Amino acid sequence: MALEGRIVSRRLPKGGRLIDRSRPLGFSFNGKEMRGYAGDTLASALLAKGQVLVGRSFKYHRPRGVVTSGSEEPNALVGLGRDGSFEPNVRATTTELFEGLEARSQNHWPSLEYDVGAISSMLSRFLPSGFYYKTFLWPRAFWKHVYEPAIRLSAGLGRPPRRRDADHYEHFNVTVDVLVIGGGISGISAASAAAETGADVLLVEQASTWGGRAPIDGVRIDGLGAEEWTGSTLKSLQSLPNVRMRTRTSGVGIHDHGYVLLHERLTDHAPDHSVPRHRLWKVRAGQIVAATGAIERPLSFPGNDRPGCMLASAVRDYVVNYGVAPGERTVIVTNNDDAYRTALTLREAGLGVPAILDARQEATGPLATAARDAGLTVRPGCGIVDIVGRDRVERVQVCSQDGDGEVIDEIHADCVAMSGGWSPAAHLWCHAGGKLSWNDEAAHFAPDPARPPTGADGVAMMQAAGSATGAMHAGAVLESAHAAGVAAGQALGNGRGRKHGRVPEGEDEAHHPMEPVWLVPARAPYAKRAKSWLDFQNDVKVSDIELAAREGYESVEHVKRYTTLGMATDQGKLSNINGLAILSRELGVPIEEVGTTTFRPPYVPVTMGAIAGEARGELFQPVRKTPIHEWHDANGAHWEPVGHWRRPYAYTRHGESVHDAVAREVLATRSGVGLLDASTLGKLVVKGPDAARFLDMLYTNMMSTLKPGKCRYGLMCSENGFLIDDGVVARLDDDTWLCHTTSGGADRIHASMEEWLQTEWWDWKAYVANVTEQFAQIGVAGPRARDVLNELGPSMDLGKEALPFMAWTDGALGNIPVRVFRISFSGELSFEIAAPAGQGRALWDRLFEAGKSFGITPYGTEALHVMRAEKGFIMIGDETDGTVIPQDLGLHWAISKGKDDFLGKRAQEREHMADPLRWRLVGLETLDGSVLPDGAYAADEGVNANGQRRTQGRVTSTYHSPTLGRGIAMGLVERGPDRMGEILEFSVIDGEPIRARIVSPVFHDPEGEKQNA
Amino acid sequence: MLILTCPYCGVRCDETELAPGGEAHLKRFGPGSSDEEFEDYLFMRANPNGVHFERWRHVYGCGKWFHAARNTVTLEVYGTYSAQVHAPPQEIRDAVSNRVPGWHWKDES
Amino acid sequence: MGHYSALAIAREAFRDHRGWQRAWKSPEPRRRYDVVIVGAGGHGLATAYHLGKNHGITNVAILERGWLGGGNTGRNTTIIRSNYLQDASAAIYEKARSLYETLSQDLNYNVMFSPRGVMMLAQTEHEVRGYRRTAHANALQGVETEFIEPRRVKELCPIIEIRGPRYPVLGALWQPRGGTARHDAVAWGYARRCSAMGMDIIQKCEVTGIRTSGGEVRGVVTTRGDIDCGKLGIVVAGHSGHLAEMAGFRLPVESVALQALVSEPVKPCMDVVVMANTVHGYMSQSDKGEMVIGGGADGFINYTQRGSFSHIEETVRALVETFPMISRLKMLRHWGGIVDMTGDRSPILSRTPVGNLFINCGWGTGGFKAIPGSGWGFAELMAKGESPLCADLGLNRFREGRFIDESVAAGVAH
Amino acid sequence: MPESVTPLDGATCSGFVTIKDAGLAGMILLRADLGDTDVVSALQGAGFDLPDPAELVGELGNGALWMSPDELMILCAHDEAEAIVATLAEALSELHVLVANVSDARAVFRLSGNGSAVREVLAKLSPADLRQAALPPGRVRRTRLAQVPAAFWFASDDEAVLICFRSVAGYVLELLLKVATPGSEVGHF
Repeated sequence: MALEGRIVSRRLPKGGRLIDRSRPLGFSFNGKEMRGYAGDTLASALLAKGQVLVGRSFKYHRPRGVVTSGSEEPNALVGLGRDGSFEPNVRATTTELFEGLEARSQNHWPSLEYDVGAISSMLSRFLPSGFYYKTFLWPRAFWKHVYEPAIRLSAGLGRPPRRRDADHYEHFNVTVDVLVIGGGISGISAASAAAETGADVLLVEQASTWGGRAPIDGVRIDGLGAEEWTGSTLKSLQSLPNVRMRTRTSGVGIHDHGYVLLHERLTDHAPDHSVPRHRLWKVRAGQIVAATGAIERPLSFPGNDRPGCMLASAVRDYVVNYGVAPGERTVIVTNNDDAYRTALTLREAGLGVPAILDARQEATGPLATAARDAGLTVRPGCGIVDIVGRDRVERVQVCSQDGDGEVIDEIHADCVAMSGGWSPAAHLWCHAGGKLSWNDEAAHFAPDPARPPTGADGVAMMQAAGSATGAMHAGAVLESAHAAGVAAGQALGNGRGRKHGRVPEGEDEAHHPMEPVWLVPARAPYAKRAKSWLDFQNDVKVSDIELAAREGYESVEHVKRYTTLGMATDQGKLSNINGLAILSRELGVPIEEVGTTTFRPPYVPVTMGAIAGEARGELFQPVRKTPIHEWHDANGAHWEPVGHWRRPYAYTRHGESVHDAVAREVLATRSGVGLLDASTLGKLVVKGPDAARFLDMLYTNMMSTLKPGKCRYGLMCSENGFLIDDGVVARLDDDTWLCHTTSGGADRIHASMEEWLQTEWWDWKAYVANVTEQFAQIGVAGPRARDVLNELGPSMDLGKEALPFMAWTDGALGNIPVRVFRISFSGELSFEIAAPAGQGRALWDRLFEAGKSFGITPYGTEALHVMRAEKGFIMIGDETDGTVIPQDLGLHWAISKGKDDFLGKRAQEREHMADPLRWRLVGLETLDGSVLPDGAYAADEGVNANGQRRTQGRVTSTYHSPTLGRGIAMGLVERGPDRMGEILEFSVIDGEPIRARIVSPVFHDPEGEKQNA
Repeated sequence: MLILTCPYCGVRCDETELAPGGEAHLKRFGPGSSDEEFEDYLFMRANPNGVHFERWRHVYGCGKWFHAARNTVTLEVYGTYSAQVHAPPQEIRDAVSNRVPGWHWKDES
Repeated sequence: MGHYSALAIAREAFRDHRGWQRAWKSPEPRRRYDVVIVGAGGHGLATAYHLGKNHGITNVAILERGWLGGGNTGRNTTIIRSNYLQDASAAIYEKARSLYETLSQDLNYNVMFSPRGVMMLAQTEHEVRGYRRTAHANALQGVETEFIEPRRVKELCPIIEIRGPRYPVLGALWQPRGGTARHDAVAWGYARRCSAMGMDIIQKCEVTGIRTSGGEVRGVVTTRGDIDCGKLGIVVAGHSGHLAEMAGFRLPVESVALQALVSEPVKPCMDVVVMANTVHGYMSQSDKGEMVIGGGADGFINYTQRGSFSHIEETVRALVETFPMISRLKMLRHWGGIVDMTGDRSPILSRTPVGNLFINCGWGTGGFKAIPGSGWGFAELMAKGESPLCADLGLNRFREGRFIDESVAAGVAH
Repeated sequence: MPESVTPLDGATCSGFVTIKDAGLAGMILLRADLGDTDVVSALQGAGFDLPDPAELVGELGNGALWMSPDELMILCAHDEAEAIVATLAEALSELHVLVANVSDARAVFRLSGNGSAVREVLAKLSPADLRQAALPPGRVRRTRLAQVPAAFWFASDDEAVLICFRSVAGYVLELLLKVATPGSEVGHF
């Protein structure tokens, strides 16, 4: 072994099937410069540098080392990158090394080696599971100010990012016949079989390479080495037009009806901000094959959380894949044969294996025999009773498995390879409702083919394949995978009756049965059980599960929540089954009755940015723009979102406040002429022999009696009686009406019209067309409005007689075909002009030009609102809030008495709707001329049964009226219209109440002389 | 994430192309109905653990409302059909009965 | 039952924690109880607790189909606030909030109520007006809230992007004494006290029928035998309709999936709860360091406890926009609960057409925060036949048109 | 008369596909009983064939697009729309129909490049099944594009026509550009 500085290199002189020794890469860990090779993971590169200590645990801040070689890693989480590329809690075991990678360890202060928080480890006897429920109770204020902040600081793992994400993300939707998740030999074999049926197949693998574990485990298929077989099979798959394959793509969530989320990482291995960092695939699969493999379980022995204790398979992976020796002398501790492969691998690499401690009384399978033949010491019936060493394994204390932990031997070692057996990675199977069954022999939960997740048609939408089914031998693995592929293809009606290709024949060594050993040693005393870790990240030990069970937290969900077992970032991938086994033992019920907690998506954590996809910044939500949007933007518009529309709230001139701009716009309009972009108003054409009848149902007032050429203001209520929209309706001809809706209401009201026509009155002959976007609409309002229009359209007679108030006409203005409505929301002489949207901007420009000599002033929504309030016109959303009926607003005149029925009529007959004490619309005038606060309530005498102050009214709209030079308001007041002249007190938060008189809501031009001019 | 086939345009719709619309086959009660009838119509809803008839609108498509027979526990879809009917058609009832032995439409005994 | 304290922990530490007793007993059901509560979630347990504590009724059984606290109590985002607009809502939620303040001490179980403050962002002019109105209403209701300016929002929660670009923060409705609590602990704490008062919590006991005669309830049929009762309270959230059907009446309720998610844990970076209703999402940071995130509900009936991923997507999108720093955090887990939505989205705490049978349901997306107040009011209703807290929340309001509509002030109510 | 302008105002831009304003397009909305032979013959009289459900006959500028069981979109030249509306209204005057010129209500894009690349760009934004077999040229899909409604069809193997509402033209353009970023090709179709 070469020495590099003070660090001993653990890189083996040869080997490492995934690394390229010709391509060294520089990276840093906690500021220390290091080098690894292309093909390394961050974990393998760190291990190669002898960096055993990589982090601290969550609760006790205990030293932590790499345990696994995959996405189930609970310990080796680092902060990666910096600034806009910083990401916390990144698994070193799945992070591909790249030049310049910067990683920092987490959850310690001041440093990884010397962490103050580790004091909690010494106090751990005072901090059993759930300790926080039993203490911190007094003094009460201390929880918020002392205890909680302290707990929060010591909890949490990585640092939160500070900067805006420098990367972007995207989504991709695809429909496929068969989706195969997992690119090991099972997935490849299943994909081949499915492809042979003629199905479209998508095969995905989370790692950057194909083949999974088989090449490491020495599997042979059809006489070839697994690697060779994988290579040639992939090649033939690639040549098929119906197969697509993708690496670095994890299957993260199975949802109902074959909806699957895949998380593809495009640039994590080679950062590049110019292309998307991740791609979230939303797959609609006819059938899903889960070839997700199996996850090795740790063994629960005292001291098993010491850095240097690793899964046996991971130890093997580091040697074979990366040419890295996790230890010089590795003790194997196991309850099954698979770990012997690790011993043999280490031996072959020239590394020390001082002992194989096998908890079984007998170890006579072919692998054990091979180990003995290789000269290794196998010690059946033995386990580990403690690990000596501070921040890493130094010595292993051996005990007899069936004893209470007496030390029978002590072995110098720097690594422990542990194996508690394998659990199928059945998470995806469960996401959408698939059930598991317990297999006693293999001691694991596996997908129950009789209770699969089902799709839209009610039948199985998923097949498990390979080790994910619980099959642990190459032969059985390939057989199940092939069968799953065929079944998936056939379930979709592909390749039925066709002859299917041969099942690849797999060979590996037979196994001696594993033995479900859940605790080492079997009769470990409390002190030892309190040192036997189940969940390495959350610091949950055997004793914690026992305590929970004793205290009555018997349901598996209770145990999980009480102890936090399985709630760490690996979501229990390592700890789940071991914990269940301890619980089952404690409760004295079989493990299958204990059950599992619910597996929830995602299988591996998914970046939030990837979920948000492209919808960020300007693309966060659609912005709807009118044809005149650019003009507003160039002319000082202060924008207001109205639904997805943007409307100018006011146009500010330089140095002018928004408030001043609004006042200027109001006064200019009232005294001269104003210009409003009203294009956002909804425009719905309703036509047909039954259109009149239909509109009479929709509006509270009568639309059937409206004459062609005329307009009428109408109200719409929900079937529940409440006012939902208002607008002007124009009758275009005998059987055609044009209904204007509020800006936010167009789509809603259009949908509602279609709903009634399609689902209730489907025999009525009426068609609706939403022509909102076909037209730009411009309001010209003010005493000089007609003058402006006359400039542009001398041919149009817009005089009082030809076009009286509430009439409309077609014509041309400035050579643009228009429809002119004489309607007014400002109370002024006002025209609304609709033109084809493509000419909307031209019309605006011409009106603006023509109006210049009259001082024409564009005005925004706020001036519009002020002017309508001065006129006492209600505004949907201000005077209404979903609880207000038209009767409350004094709109009786717009509610037809002559109609048998309209939407909302029956509802308005209910007891509470007819209550004379309902709050009704009035005007409010402050005695001192000030502006009432928005939403203020008028208090009444006394309190109600719940001690709340009684109220008798509230402000619905309140403005400073530039026209009147004082505050004006509208409000809803109990019996309001009967109380004209009364003075109410409106309460003000932290201030003196404001006194206001109840008056008519019409403050300006009550006779309507101006709008009728 | 449901898939429902729009019976009008034949498109297998992603759930995000659709808008749900609650219980199907409600009978409207207007003026002249009792308080109880009106309350029932507006608020009382079948909320079964199992077979449910419901309304959907193909809002990001042809814009049409349609009905679906769906299981609220397994999410199995027995079929989709026209919105212009007062009760599920026979073939939909048969499709449900085939999958849910013993089930019958509420008007049948 | 032993008393919980730091001293007790120290004592147990020196005897390997062998002395801890069961938090609640696990008895066999008896033949008859004065009161049977169906549903051992937060609301059912709190009802039982207040029946005992406030009304001296302890001959009570709480029946649970699965495991106690296993429904929405253990699946929500744990937000506690009472800044509601309508009097009836503000009354019961504020009662609940104030009871939460001393709940740990009352129950001798640390429910970790953390009054860190809740803010609801105003991101449109309409929302500004709505929240100002709510602040005015709250002042008269005795609920401490205020409308705060954007600068204050940023001070209280530096990770918010208040400048938009799409929806700049225009202010917020701030309730300084709102916060969060540990949801499971609320159920466990109540269960422990109920058990200590002699009540029977019977888990894995499904009610399969309700026996009535002469228009009055007589008892329930369960998978563990028949149980007679003087009064029956149904407190089963999403499954209310099913139970009501057994008793022969209908409810204005639909059960839909509501989802939530958490990120991987990070060090503290957010000391308040933030709700952004314009963009539909809310977020807080748990004591473990996870960002706890919730959003909208599905629009169709669904009993799977899974929702549609599109809602997760919509929520995350909204929060990445509001809190850009979460873009590089990872979603660790998402899940769903079945919530019962009423016609006006406000709860029902009511007598029913069946004598001595009471129903507490319809909490929709907002039940956790109400648990102590709901228990207080519903216990009073069951014990006395009426309760001011429940007076406006009766079933009859749908017939009379007396709705309690909270959507007035906010797009979503949580 | 001032020229009509499209919301995209002639924009052309390129990522790994080219995104182009298709220019002014005449569109006429027809709501009618499409099974009524009088409707069909009136259409034919005006020079348009009835498309099958979810299909298009003809092309942009001259064709008919199936929108729903009782709705067609007639495609014609922008400046002919009014005349065709008048012709149709006249021919159908005895029937219950609604004819409206909606030529200015929408934005039309042409997406061109390698055919599978065009499909990829759409697949990044729409949940529709974009496999060749599911959406061959001539088939129309009305669907969701990110957060707005849209319709598209393949005019040829290598070119798609995409229609959305006018007000969101800018949003859709930005979206398309974003997902067509060179280097983000998927290589799936």
